[in-house]
Amino acid sequence: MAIRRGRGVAAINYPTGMNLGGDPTQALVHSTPTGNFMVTLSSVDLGQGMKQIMAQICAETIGVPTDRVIIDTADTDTGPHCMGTFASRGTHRAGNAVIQAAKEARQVMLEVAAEELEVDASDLETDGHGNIVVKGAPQKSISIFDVALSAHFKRGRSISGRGMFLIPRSYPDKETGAMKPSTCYAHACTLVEVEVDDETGEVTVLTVKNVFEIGRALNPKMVEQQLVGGSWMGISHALYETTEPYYPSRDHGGTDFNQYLMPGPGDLAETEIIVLERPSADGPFGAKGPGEMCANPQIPAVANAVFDAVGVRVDTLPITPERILRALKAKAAG
Amino acid sequence: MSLALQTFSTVKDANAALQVSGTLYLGGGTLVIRAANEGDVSVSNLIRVTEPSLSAISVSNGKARLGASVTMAAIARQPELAPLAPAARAVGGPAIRNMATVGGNLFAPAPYGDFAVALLALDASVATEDGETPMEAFLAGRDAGRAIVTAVEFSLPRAESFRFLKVSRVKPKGISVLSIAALLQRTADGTVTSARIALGCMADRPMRAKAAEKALLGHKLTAEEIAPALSAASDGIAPITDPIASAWYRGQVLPVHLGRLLLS
Amino acid sequence: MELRKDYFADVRKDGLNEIGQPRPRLDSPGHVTGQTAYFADRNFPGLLHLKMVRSPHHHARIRSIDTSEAEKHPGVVRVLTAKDVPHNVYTILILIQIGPEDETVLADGKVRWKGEAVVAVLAETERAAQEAAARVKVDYEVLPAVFDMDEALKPGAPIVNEYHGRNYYLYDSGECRKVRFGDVETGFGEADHILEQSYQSSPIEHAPTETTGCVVAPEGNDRFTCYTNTQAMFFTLDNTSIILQMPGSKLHFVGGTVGGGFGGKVDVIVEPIAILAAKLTGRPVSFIYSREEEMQISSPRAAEKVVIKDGVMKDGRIVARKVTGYTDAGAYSRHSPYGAQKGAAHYPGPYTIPNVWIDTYCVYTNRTPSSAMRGFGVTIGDFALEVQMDKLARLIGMDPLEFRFINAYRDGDMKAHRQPTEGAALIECMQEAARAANWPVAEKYMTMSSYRKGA
Amino acid sequence: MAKVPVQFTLNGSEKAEFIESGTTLLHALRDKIGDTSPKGGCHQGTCGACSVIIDGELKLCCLTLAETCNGADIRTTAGLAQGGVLHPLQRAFLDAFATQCGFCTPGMIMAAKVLLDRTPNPSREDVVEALSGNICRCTGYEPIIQAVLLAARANSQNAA
Repeated sequence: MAIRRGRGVAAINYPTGMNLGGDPTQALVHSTPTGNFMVTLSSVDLGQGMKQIMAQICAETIGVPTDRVIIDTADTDTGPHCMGTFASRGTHRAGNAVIQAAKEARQVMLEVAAEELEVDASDLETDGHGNIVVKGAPQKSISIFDVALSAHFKRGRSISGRGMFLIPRSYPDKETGAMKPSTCYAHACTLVEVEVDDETGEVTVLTVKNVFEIGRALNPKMVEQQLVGGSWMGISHALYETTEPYYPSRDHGGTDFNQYLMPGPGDLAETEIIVLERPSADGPFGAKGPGEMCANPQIPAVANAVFDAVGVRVDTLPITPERILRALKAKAAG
Repeated sequence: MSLALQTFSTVKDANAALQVSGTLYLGGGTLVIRAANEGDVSVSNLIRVTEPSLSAISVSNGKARLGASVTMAAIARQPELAPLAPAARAVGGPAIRNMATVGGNLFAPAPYGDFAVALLALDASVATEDGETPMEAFLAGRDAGRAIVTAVEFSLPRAESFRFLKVSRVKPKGISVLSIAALLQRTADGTVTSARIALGCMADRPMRAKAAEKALLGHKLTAEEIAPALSAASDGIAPITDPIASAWYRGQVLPVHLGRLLLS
Repeated sequence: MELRKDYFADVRKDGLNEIGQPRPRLDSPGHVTGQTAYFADRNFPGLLHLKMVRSPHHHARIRSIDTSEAEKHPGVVRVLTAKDVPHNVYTILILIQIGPEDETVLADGKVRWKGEAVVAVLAETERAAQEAAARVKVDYEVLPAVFDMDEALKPGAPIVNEYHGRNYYLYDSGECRKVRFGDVETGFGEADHILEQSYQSSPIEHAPTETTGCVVAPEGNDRFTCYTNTQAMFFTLDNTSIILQMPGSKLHFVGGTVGGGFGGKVDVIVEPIAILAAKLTGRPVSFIYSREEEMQISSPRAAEKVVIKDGVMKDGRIVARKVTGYTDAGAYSRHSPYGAQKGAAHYPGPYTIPNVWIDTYCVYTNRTPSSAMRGFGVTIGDFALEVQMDKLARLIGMDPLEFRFINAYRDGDMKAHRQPTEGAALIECMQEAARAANWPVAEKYMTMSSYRKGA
Repeated sequence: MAKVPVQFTLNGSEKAEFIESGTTLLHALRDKIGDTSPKGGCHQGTCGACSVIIDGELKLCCLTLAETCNGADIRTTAGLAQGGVLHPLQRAFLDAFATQCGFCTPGMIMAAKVLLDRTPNPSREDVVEALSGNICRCTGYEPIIQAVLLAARANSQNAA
């Protein structure tokens, strides 16, 4: 019996947003009478934290703390259109729509504040803590609470804005395939170390070092959630998962979480995540979509590490102990 | 017609009720309720028994008797049953072990039924109102049996003579690629004087590796001396193919894992 | 996690108030107290349960359907068949002008995969619906089925889906989406080595912990509220509007809090039939996939076959790459024509290669229709590309990471799709990975940059 | 259809209902009593999302018939916070960013609670074992393991 070690690398990129564009998202933002901000969308939070990120984007744009923003989403009676949550598009598309809507609302807010302070709106800025101050003269200020009250009850202004983001659809050329698939790409490089039991074909992933370039980490803790979970799913795809274990035979498909294999809490590799940020030209604060990309590079990295360990290629996913063992036996048989 | 549960205070009354077609005995629910939830409408009556003896564990004179309703968790935490704890802990996660019963495990189709593999190696006897049946015979006839299992009884092995291994893809609680239980008596110098080896997933229910048992007799547990037993381990097996592994794979790695268990 | 702020600091504005801050998630308190409302957490008096009678065959003609016993079963309120669905033949991408309509809400005359929906049973309890479903009699004439993409593409193979009339999707570019850049044959002619390899994957399930489903409540006023875990609210609403031939104004979708999606909840499957059931019975209706349905009936990630032929020079430059990709759509299109096309848009990977030829096919077989999943059109392609890169590096005796540096795309490089590269960062990711793992890489690569002067 | 009475304590308060015989505790809690914190992720006993604590033991309420729980003490995640103050495990799940979609979270917290009730200072292996019957598809488990260890540390600091 021998436990053999190997390591493998893979590097990838991933497009942000629906391929070829043509996938709009809209947002509405309005202030409540006491200066809280309602963002109305029809985007869906699958657990990735879209609501929280939209709140932070709106807060940054308006110039208020995030806890002053409320997200009202995914009610088609109230929320304007969103193409949906897929293709790593949520943050990028909805985020841009929210920025546009929030900017418009902010402008009205500053105009009302300017009237109250009897200054020019262009001389005002937000302090990020709920106040609007005169640039260079911070003692002259008004709270956003008071601005909102004034707008509603005194000046008859609606502090609100509309946002829409659409990348026009690209149509591939029939002959050459010339097309614009995406406006920005996230990147990754992953190195994994594995141990392979050459008598059973069992693989243990020891370490995973992931470097992800994601444009901008809008909320680093939430980015970490996505990337750690994605890295796990990549390992899972590489070694465990399929609904048809004997594809193309349709037999023996798993019907539960015992039969559909995924790494358990006792199978976790030591995982390191490093994030780089090269802001995209058209992303909200430079953000790209890391949600899908983060689960891809582990798969080939594991495949390459298995080869490095035991000298056989398994070019069929998932790389099961059986496939490795068959390859080892074929190799031994010459 | 819906699903109805009847509760009896004695096994005798429950056995009578069990003769009605469409009736199943409810143990921990891990097999029966699951089937109902998944749309198995062939069962419309469930019965259970509250007789306290079904949940009793008794250990005396080197004999252990486990009531059929004793859970895997109860076995795993009973100090006197320590040699069986690895097999009990091999079943499911913590919640399942609080529900899954000894009696239920006897009926669990492969790849489930790891505890029954241990019981087979221990030559347990299975008690019903009709009497006691050796594990091997019980397993062979389990599909036809209609009497409620009330207990299993076996000689408690010394810790060093009993070995159990479950191989799974997912850790720590995946279902079995295979499981092996071995009861080995050895002389002071390590020579095997008796061997009972039971295998899980090598058929649709636990089976003995009789050729391997025989090949171990008179040998010590060294790599050289167990080699014939490992070659013989595959005698008569018909491993299952399922989403976890193919029959081919299970057959290939059985000698490897048996070897590791014997040398551990 | 480590944020390496030193990379690209010159093009990034840090120090913002809310952006870049690790604020607590506003939804998490609801999660940890069990108070977050998912669609199935809403209960309505008189809720009916929908269970589907599914095809036990991979491919069969339906001779007859007899629902009379099911209809008489206690607790059953209504049994639905194809004739009850106003626009039964549909395809979801019709909304972005990708046709033809090729799938039935409820099977009509034929089933094309094992598990296809045939009859919907509505009953007062799940149990009654299950019992009645078992009493529906469908007389099938089993037809030959095809499961292997290579077999499906051979002349004379059984036709899986008559709406296409052939076992592949017909793009405007022909039988596949094509990319032609440079002259790949000339590239192969110049190459020191040529390596052609084939890669294969199997279908993969999203396996969200919350299964696909919806609960529909009539609002009165001939309007219906659909509580759903769809990933795309209006996409689902608009498709439902087409299938039910109902104005969108009659439909109200509420969702947005979903127990995991991963791409598995962008098909429009449960909502139209549940809303139809609510309309025809006047009762609230629940249609929630069982775990078994989620695992084997809901669309998986497609199995793919990828054939890559590369021409490489001894010095490490890839001079030609030809990729042929096959996406196993199963019996119906769903999102697969888009996914196969996305593959064409992704190859040849993040490398600058002067001669590229890409063909991607969307192939029909008699299996569960596949659809979108996290990394749609790309994940399996990346597996193939990056294993191929490893093989190429070993073929020419080069370190696999250094080999990638030589070929990595940089700002301004022309891609095969005739777009100049912008915002590249592959090189920096590889540099940082080499550092983190103590993987020795020559200094010239560690000082490279994705920036190009003037780009 | 025959209705049977069930009576048990849920998070400290008495509950009594008439239910159809054969109803699972999961359906009784969610549809009759209105505690939707246990989630129906599989109804097979394979995902753990419906984990609850019955008489001190972790159980799956999708495989438990409600009528077998007469007289039982049942605890769910919905009853964990006291007087609006989160339980240390709930706090730790927030602080460790251990929830994403949140669907597995109530079950995970129940599984972790029975662990910490019996083993206040668990090892990582103890935590892994305790969570092994609960599926999470978003997080890759590591943040959840860290949250449970964090809660254990917070408990021991409070006790000291």
